[in-house]
Amino acid sequence: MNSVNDKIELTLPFKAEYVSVARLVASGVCSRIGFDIEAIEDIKVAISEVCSKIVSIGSEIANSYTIVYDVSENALDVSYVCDDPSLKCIFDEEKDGLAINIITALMDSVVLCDKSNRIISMSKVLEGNR
Amino acid sequence: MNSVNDKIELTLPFKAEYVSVARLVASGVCSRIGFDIEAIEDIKVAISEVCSKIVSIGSEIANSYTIVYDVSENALDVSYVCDDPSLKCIFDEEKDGLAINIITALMDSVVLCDKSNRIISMSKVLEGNR
Amino acid sequence: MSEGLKFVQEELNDSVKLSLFGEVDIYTSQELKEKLYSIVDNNQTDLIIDCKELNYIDSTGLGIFVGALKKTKQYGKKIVITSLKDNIKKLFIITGLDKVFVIE
Amino acid sequence: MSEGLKFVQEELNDSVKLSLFGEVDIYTSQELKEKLYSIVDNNQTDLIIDCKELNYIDSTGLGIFVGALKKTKQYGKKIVITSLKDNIKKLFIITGLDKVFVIE
Ligand SMILES: Nc1ncnc2c1ncn2[C@@H]1O[C@H](COP(=O)(O)OP(=O)(O)O)[C@@H](O)[C@H]1O
Ligand SMILES: Nc1ncnc2c1ncn2[C@@H]1O[C@H](COP(=O)(O)OP(=O)(O)O)[C@@H](O)[C@H]1O
Repeated sequence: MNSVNDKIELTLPFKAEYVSVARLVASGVCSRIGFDIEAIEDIKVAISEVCSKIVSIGSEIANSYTIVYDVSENALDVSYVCDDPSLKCIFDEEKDGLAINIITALMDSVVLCDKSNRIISMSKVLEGNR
Repeated sequence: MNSVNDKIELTLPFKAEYVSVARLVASGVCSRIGFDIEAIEDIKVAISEVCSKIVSIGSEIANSYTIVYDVSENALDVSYVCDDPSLKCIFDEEKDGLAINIITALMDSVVLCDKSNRIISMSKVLEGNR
Repeated sequence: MSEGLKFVQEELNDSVKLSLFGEVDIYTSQELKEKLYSIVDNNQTDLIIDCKELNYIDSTGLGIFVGALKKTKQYGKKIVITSLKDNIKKLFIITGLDKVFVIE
Repeated sequence: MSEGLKFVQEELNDSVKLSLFGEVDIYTSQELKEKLYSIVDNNQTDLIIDCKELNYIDSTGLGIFVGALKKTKQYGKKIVITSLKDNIKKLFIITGLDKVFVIE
């Protein structure tokens, strides 16, 4: 993880209709960091893929999940946290081939099965700072 | 407050550059509720006015403040919470005339000095449900 | 603002053209699935999906395109995808789906 | 996406026209203030603020317009605000500032 300057958190219900809100926050945060439009589109897709997966599974014990956008000078780290430990390691190589392909291609680093309390974490660095 | 179906929370640092993120979330949430474009613009302005005021004051003890968007079938309730109690009752009739005017005109109900743990709360009801 | 998804459907000589407007994500994907599958089953012609005004799609939507393609092939027909924006064409390339669909 | 704020400045016969593009909020307001105040002080002419491409403004921005107006009046000149979008014109009406500026 890069040295973090600002932390933005978005907490959403497990509902498909709010996944687009995670994309909107991504747009706003990324344009502040200085990502170009192409990189912003990539980040939006990656964030959305993870939200879709989380929402499609849902939770019996938690009402919401949280997306943490950690902003540093030249990078965005995104991680997902939830009180429900059953949401760890939710991506399945077999069933989620398309999504895993897309996320790993679009982001610079991806941890789909994080050992910490994060469900998933991933990051993208500004072009020219990689 | 209206009976709440969904709760979306956005936590932001005390920085002017992220106030636009609060507006983006407002857009996304409000379009889901079914507000028309004019109402969405109004809500964005009101939310932004409060964020600007909070950011302009800042906090010595807290790193962030949280905007809670409570979605019910035909209304949006927005409230602001922060660990710093000095952020209560921050609007000044004298100095913030323009902002207070705007917020109270655009929203259906506004509590600028909330007695609960909320800093400020306000709501807007869908046209036709008022 | 969240855009949702809208469709415009045109019956051409030997094919049906479906234009997509807005965003395909997990929220709007069910509508897309129903729309595509009903066109394929009812018409049994080639299907042209015009993506000029498609601003966003993710794996949920791509998976539905693949499902529709399988159905189309049962009838010996094909799916042609036109006017993809660069950010979306990129997803077809990443997933190898640019070789599965006819992309124009 | 966050749009930020951009300016285009034109020197006309007896006035300066400043076109605003994007959003005026607490983040971009300092730029607006510096721009407006420097135009007013350097030119001492009427100022036309074109808001055709201004998508958003709040009290921070309106307060700056008022500050610029006070400066302009010191030089015996006026500010004309043109092409306001409906949602923004509404804010001028709410605050009574529609009677303070010349709005066209
Ligand atoms: N490159 C490919 N070529 C052909 N079919 C593919 C390709 N990638 C995925 N598919 C098919 O697309 C469908 C959906 O993909 P899948 O990996 O299950 O993603 P998801 O479950 O996230 O929608 C599956 O039927 C899969 O076989
Ligand atoms: N209707 C009005 N007509 C003229 N000036 C106004 C009006 N409303 C506010 N102002 C002036 O605009 C400036 C900024 O307004 P203010 O109420 O201080 O808002 P804020 O502090 O939130 O920017 C002040 O100088 C105030 O006197």
